[in-house]
Amino acid sequence: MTRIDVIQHLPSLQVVIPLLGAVLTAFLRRGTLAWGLAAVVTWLMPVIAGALLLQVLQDGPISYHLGGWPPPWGIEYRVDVLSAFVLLLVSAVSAVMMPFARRSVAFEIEGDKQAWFYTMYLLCLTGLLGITITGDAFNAFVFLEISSLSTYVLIAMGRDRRALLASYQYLIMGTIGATFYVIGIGLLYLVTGSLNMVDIASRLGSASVEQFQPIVVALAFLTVGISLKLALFPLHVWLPNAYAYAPSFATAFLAATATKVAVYLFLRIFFSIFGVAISLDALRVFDVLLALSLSAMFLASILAVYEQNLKRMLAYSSVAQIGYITFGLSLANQNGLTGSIVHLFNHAVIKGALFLVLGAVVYRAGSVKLADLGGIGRKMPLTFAAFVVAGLGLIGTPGTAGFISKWYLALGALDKGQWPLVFLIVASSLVALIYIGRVVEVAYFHPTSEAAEKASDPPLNMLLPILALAAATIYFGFFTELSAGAASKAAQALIGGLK
Amino acid sequence: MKLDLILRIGVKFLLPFVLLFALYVQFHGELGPGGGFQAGVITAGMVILYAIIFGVDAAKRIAPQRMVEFMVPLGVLIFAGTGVAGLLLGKNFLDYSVLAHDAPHGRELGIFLVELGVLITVSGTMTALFYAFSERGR
Amino acid sequence: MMISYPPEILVLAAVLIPFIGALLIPVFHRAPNLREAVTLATAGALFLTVLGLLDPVLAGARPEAMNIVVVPGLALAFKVEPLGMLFALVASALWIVNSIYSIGYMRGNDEPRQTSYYVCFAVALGCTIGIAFAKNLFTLFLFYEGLTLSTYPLVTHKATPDAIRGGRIYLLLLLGTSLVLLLPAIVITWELAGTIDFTPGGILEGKASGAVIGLLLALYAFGIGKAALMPLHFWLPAAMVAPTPVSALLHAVAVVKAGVFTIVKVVVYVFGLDTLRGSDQSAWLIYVAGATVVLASLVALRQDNLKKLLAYSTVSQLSYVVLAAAILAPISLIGAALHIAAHAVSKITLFFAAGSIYTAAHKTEISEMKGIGRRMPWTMGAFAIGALSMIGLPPTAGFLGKWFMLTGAMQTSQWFAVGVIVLSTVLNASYFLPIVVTAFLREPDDNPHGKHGEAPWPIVLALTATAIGTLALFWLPDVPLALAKSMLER
Amino acid sequence: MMQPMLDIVSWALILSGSFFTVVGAIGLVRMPDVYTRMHAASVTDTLGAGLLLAGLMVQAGLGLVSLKLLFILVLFFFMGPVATHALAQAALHAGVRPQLSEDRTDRLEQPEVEGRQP
Amino acid sequence: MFAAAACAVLVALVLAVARALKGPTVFDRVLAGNTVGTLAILLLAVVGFLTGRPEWLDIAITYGLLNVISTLAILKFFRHGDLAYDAEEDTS
Amino acid sequence: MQHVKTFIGHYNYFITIFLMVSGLYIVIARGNMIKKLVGLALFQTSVYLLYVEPGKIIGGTAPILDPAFKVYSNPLPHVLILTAIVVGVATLALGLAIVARIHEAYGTIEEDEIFAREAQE
Amino acid sequence: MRLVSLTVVLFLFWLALSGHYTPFLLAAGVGSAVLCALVAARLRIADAEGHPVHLVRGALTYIPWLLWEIAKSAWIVTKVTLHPRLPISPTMTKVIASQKTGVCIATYANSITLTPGTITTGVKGNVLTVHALVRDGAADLEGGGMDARVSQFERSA
Ligand code: NA
Ligand code: NA
Repeated sequence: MTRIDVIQHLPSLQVVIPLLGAVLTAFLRRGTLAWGLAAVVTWLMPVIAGALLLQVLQDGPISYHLGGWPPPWGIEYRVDVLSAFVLLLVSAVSAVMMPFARRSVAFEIEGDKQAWFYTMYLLCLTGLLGITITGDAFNAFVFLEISSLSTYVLIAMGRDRRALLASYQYLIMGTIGATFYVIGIGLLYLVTGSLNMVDIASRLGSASVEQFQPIVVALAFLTVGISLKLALFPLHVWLPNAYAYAPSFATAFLAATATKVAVYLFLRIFFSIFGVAISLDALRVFDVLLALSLSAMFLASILAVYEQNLKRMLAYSSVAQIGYITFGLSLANQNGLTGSIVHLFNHAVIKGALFLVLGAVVYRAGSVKLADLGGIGRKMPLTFAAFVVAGLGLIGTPGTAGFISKWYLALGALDKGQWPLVFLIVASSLVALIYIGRVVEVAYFHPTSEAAEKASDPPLNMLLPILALAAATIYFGFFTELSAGAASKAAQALIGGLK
Repeated sequence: MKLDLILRIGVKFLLPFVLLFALYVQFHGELGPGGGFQAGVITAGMVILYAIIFGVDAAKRIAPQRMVEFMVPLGVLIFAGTGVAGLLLGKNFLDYSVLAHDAPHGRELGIFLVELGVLITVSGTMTALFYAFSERGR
Repeated sequence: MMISYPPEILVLAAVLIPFIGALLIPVFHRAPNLREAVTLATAGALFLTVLGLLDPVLAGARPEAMNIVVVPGLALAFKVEPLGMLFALVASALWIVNSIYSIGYMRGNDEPRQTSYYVCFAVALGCTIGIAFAKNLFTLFLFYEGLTLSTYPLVTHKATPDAIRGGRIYLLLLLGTSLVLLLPAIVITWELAGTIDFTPGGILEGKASGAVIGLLLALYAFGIGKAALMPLHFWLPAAMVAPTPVSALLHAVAVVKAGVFTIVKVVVYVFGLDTLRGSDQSAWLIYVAGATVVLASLVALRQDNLKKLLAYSTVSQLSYVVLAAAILAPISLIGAALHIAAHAVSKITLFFAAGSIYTAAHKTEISEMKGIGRRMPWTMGAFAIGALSMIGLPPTAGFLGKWFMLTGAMQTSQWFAVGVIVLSTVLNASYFLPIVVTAFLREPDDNPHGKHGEAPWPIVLALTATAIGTLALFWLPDVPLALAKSMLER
Repeated sequence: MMQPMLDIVSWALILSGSFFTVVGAIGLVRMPDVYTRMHAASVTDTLGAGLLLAGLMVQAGLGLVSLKLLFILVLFFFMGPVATHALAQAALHAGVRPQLSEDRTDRLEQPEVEGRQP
Repeated sequence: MFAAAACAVLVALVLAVARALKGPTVFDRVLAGNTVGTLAILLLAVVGFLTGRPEWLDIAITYGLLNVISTLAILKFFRHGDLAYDAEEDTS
Repeated sequence: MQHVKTFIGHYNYFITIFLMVSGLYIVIARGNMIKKLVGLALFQTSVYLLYVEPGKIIGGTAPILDPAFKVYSNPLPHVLILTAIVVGVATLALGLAIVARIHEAYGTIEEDEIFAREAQE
Repeated sequence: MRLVSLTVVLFLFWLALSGHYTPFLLAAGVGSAVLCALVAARLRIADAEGHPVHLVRGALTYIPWLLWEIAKSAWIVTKVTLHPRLPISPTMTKVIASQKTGVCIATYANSITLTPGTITTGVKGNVLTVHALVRDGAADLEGGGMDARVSQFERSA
C-alpha cells in the first residue's frame, strides 16, 4: 500500500481502527494489555484527524464513498472543516486523557472487567468519531447508538450501585432521544427518499410550501432527539447521575467528548440540512433554543451551586455549559456560531481537566463529596492548581480558553442587536464563580479532613494529563489559531450555506 | 416423568426446522429481507429453546459458554476484517469488489463473509446474554 | 546601566520579572533567607527596570512590546504611556518597601504559609505592571482579573472563618463586577469602535450616541470594582481581615490604585475628554463620586478600629480620583494622576504604622492607643505625616493632588465638586487628627501587654521610608507632574 | 371464469377469517379469567388465522408464496397448542385458580389404568 | 379487501394490547402478548399482500418462531424466577 | 370515503403515532423497570414503518436510479429496518441486563421503592 | 435411516422456502440440510418423537378430521363469546389417553388444546387434565370420541 493510499483512506481509518481495536481488546483478558492496545489506537486517532484537518484546510471537503458506492446511494463519509475540527477535538482530548486511564481504571474496576471497559471505551470512541465523519443521516443514527450503548455499559461499570440506576435512566432517555432522531430522519426519508445529508438538503430545497408540514415535524423530532442526547435543558436529567456514578475516566471522557459530538450533530442538522433548505428564522425554532439555553445557563448553574457531590456539580455545570453552546447556535450568526464551536472545543478541554482532577481525587481520597475534601488543595497542590486553572476557564476569566468562548458569544449577541443577552452571558459565569469558588474555599482554607489527610498528588501518568489539559486551558486562552481560528472557518462555512 | 411431554415433543419436532430456517435466511440475505442478523437471532433462539426444555447445562454442553463469548468479537472481526480487506487491496473500506476475480463475485463473497460475521456475533451475543441471565438467581 | 537597554526590552522585562520571581521563590521554600532575598532582588530589579523606562517616556517615547493576537480584536500587547509609567513607578517603588516591611511583619507575627504569600505577592505585582503597561483593554482586563485572583489568597491568608468570608466577598465583588459590567463594556466598546486600543483622545468619538456613552461610562465606573465607588465599596472593609502588608498592597500599591488608574485611563484613552464632555452624560458620576467621598468619610469618622478607619478613608480618597476624572478638566485629571501617587505613598505609610502597632503592641483599636506615640515615636511620627497627606495639607504629597483637582473644579464651575472637596477635607481632619492627638498627648491606660517599644527594624525602616516619600513628593513633584501632563497630549 | 370464482372464495375465506380473528380478540377482553381467555385466543390462533391464511393462499395461487403461508399455518397449528399448554400449566403452577362452575377432576379417582411412562 | 382484513386485524390487535396492558396476572399478559404476536404475523402477511411484497412472509415466519420461543422463555422465567432450571428439577 | 383513503394511504403514519404514544406512555407511566423497557421497545418499533416506503414526494426519483445498483448498494428499506431492529434488540437486551443487576443490588425493580431506598440513605 | 429422512425433509423445506435454484444456493441447501440433521443427531432430537415420519400416512386422514372438529368447536366458542350474557360454564376434568406412545398422547393432548373450548392443562402418565369453556365440551371429551380417533391414527403407522 503506497503512502497516497493511506492518505486517501484516512476517513475510513478514523473509524475502522478504533472499531478493530475494540474487537481485539475484547479478546484480551488482562487489563494492562487492553489499556495498551486502547492507548495505541487512541493515540493514532489525533494523527489521522490532524491529517484530515490539514487536508481539508488545503483542498476543501473530502468525500469518501464506503464500498465505492457514490452518494446518495452509498454511505458517504464527509469531512469538512467542522467535522475535521470535531474529530481532532474528540481524538486529541481522548489521547491526552489516555495515560490517566490505566491507574484510574485499574483502581475503580475489577480486574477481569477492565478489558471489557476498554472495549466499550473504544466502541464509544468509534461511535463518536463515526457520527462526526459520516455524511449519511441514518449511518449517524447507527453510530449514535453504538456510542450510546457502549456509554450505558461504561456508566453501569461504576462502583456505586447507583451507577446502575444512572445507566438505566440514561438508557431510557438516550433511547427515546435516538428514536426521536431516527423518526425525524425517517420522515425526511419519506419526503425526500434520501438519507445522504447533502442530498436531503438539496431535495428539501425544492420542496413546495404544502410539503413543509412533514419537514417541520421532522425538524421537531430531530431537535428533541438530539437535545436529549446533548442534555439540553430541560432534557438533561439523565446527565448528572450518569456523570456522577460512572467510573471517573469514563466521566471525563464522556464529558469532554460525547455531548460535543451531539452538538456537532445538532449543527449538522440545523445548518447543513435544514438551514440550507428552508429559512429557519420563520420557524422561530431559534427563539425556543435561545430560551432553553438561557434556562440551562442559569438554572443548571444554580443547581450546581447546591450540589455537594463534586462530580454531580460538574455535571450540572456541563448542562449549563451546553447552554452556552446552544446559545451561540441560536444566534445563528458568524460570531455566535464561532463562539458555539470554539466553546465546544474549550469546554471539552476544561471539563476534561476538571473531571480528571476528580478522578485523581477519587484515586487518592476515595470521595468526591465536598464535606470530605477539606484542605485537599494543600495535599494535592498540583492537581488542585489544575482545578483552579480549569475552574477559571469555566468561569471565563481572561487568559483562559473560556474567555474566548464568551467573547465570541457576546459579540454574536451584539451582532444580533441583543445587547441585554451580553449581560446574561456574563451573569451566568458569575454563578460558575460561586460553585468553583466554593470548592476552592474548602480545598484550600478549610481544616484538613480525614480523607484528605492521606492524599497527595497522583502518580505522574495521572498527573500529566491533568496538567496538560490545564495548560491547554491557558494556551487556548492566548493562542487560538487551532480553536477559534478553525471554529471561525467552520462557522463561516455553515453560515455561508444558510438560506 | 421428568420432562413435560408436550413441550418436549413439540420442541424436538421444531428444532431442526428452526435451524434450517436460520440457514435459509442466512443464505438468502442479499435477495430478500434477511441476512446474518435474523439468522443469528434464530440460531440463538434455537439454543435458547433447547436450553429451556432440556436445561441450560445440556445447552452448555452443546454450545460452551467460552465458545459463545468468543464468537462475539470473532464475528465483528470477520465483518470488519472483510471491509478492511477491501482497503488493503487498494479500494475503499467496505468495497468488496476486489475480493474475487471479478467485481460481482467479489461483492458476493464480501457480503457472504459479512453476513457470516453478523451471524456469529449475533448468535453469540444472544446466547451469551441468555446464559448470563440464566445464571442470575441461582 | 539599565538605560542602555532598548525600552521595548525593558517593557517586556518589567512585566516578566515579577513572574520570574514568583517562579523562583518556591524553589527556596526551605531557605527563608534566600527566599526573601529573591523577593527583594525581584522587587529591586523591577524598580530599576521601570526606572529605566522613565527617561524615554519623559522624552516622548511610547515603547511597545509583545503583540500576541489572540483573536481578531483581542491582543496581548503592552505600550507604556505616561500615566501607566507613573503608576508602575509608584507600585514598583512601594513594592520594595512593602517587601522589607513584609519580612518584618511575617516573621514578627510568625505567619504560616509564607512561601505562597511571597509568590502571590510577586504575581500581584506582575499583574499590576501588566495593568500599568497594557496597550489595550483586553490586556488590562486580563491583568486586572489576574490581580484579583492573585490577591485573593492573600486576603484569605489567615484561613479563619472571617478571612474566608472576607475573601469570598472580595472575590465575588471584584470578579463579579468586572465580569458582569466591565467585560460587557469592553465588548460593546469593541463592537462600537472596532478597536480597544488605548488611544490619546479616545476611540469612541463619533461612534456612539450620548445615551450609549452614558451607559458605557456607568458600566466602566461600576465594572471597575477596584475603584470602590459606592455602593460597590464594601469589599474593601471586608478585606481588612488580611495581614497588614496585604492591606498595604490592596490600598496603596496595587489593587485600588489599579482601579482608579483604570478609570482615569478609560476616561482619557477610551472615551476621550472631548467625547465625554460633548455627550453630556457624565455629570452623574460627579455626584456618585462626591457622595462616596463624603459618605465614606462619615463612616470612617465612626470607626474605632484603626484598619477599618483606614479602609473607609481609602474608599473616600479613591473617589477623589474618580471625581477628578469626572470633572473632565485637564488640570483636574493631572490632579487625579498626582493623587494616585500621593495617596499610594501616604496610605502605605498609615498601614505600615497600623501594622507596626499591631506587631509591637497587638493593638487594633484607636481607643487603646493612648500615649502610644511615646513608645513608638517613629511609627506615630510617620503616621502623622501620612495623616496630614490624607487631609491634604502641605508640606505633604496629598496637598498637590487636591490643589489641582480644586483648581479644575473651579475652572469648570463644578461647584458641587468644590464643595465636596472642601467638606471632605474638614471630615478627614476630624478623624485623623484625633488619632495623632490620642497617640502623642493622651496618658496611656494600664498596659496589659507589658512594656513594648518599636516594631522590628524592617518595619520601622519601611514606614520611615514611605513617610519621607510622602514629604518628598511635595517638594520634588517634577517627575509625576511631567508624566501627568504628558498624559493629556494627543 | 375461474378467476372470479377464486376471488369470491378467497374473499369469503379472508372475511370470515377476519371475523374469527376479531371474535377471538373480543373474547380475550370479555372472558373472566386467564383460562377462559385462552379458549377465546385459540379461536384467533386456529380458525381466524387458518381461514385468513387460506384466503391469502387462494389469492396467491399455487407457488412459493402459498407454501410459505402454509408454513406459517403449520407453525401455528403445531406450536400454538404447545405454547397454550405451557401457559395454562404455568398459570396453574403459579396458583392462579380457575373460576369453575364445575370441577370434575376427581372423576378418575380410581383410575382404570395406572399412569405409565410413555 | 386486504385493507378490510388489515383493519380487522388491527382492531383485534388493539383489543389484545388492551388485555396485555390490563393484565391482571402476568399470564394474562403473556397470553395477550402471544396473541399480539399471532396478529402481528397475520398483519405482516396481509400487509405484504396489500403492498404487493410477499417477501414479508419470511419476516412473518421469523417472527412466528421467535414468538413461540419468547413465550416459552417468559413462562419459564415466571415459573422459576430464572431460566436455568435443569430437567431434573421439573417434577410437574 | 376520502378520509378513509387518506387513512389507508397514511396508515404507517398512524400506526407509527399509535405505537409511539403508547410506548412513551408506558415508559412514563410505569414504575416497573421491565415494563418501562417493554414500553421503550414498543416505542422503538414505531420507527420501522417509516422506512417501509422510500419517499417519492419531492425530488423526483427514488434513491434507486441505476438498476445495476439495485442488488447491493442502495438504502433498501429492509436494511434500514433491520438495523433499527438490531439497535432495538441490543438496547432491550442491555436494558434487561442492567435491570437484572439492579434487582441484585436493590432487591426490587420498582422505581418508587428504589428511590425511597436511596432517599433513606 | 430416520436421519436421512430428516435430511430429505429439511432439504425439501429449503427448496420450498428458497425459490432461487442457482447451483450455489442448491448446494447451500444440501449443506444446510445435512448440517441441521447432524446437529439434530447431536442434540438427540432426531428420534421417533422428534421426527415421527411413520405417522405421515395416518395424518393424511386425521388432519382433515381435526380441522373440521376445530371449525365446529370454534363456532361454539364464537357463539358463546358474542352472546350478551357470556354463557360460559368453565369445567375442569380429567380424561384418559388410551394411546401407547408419547407422540400420540401428545397428539391427543395438542388436539384437545387446538380445538377451541378445551385446553390440556397437564399431562401425567396417560391422564390428561383438561379445562373446558363449557360443560358440554368437557362432557364430549369424557365421551372419548377424540381419544378413539387419535388411537386410530396411532394404529395407522
Ligand atoms: Na459535558
Ligand atoms: Na383449545
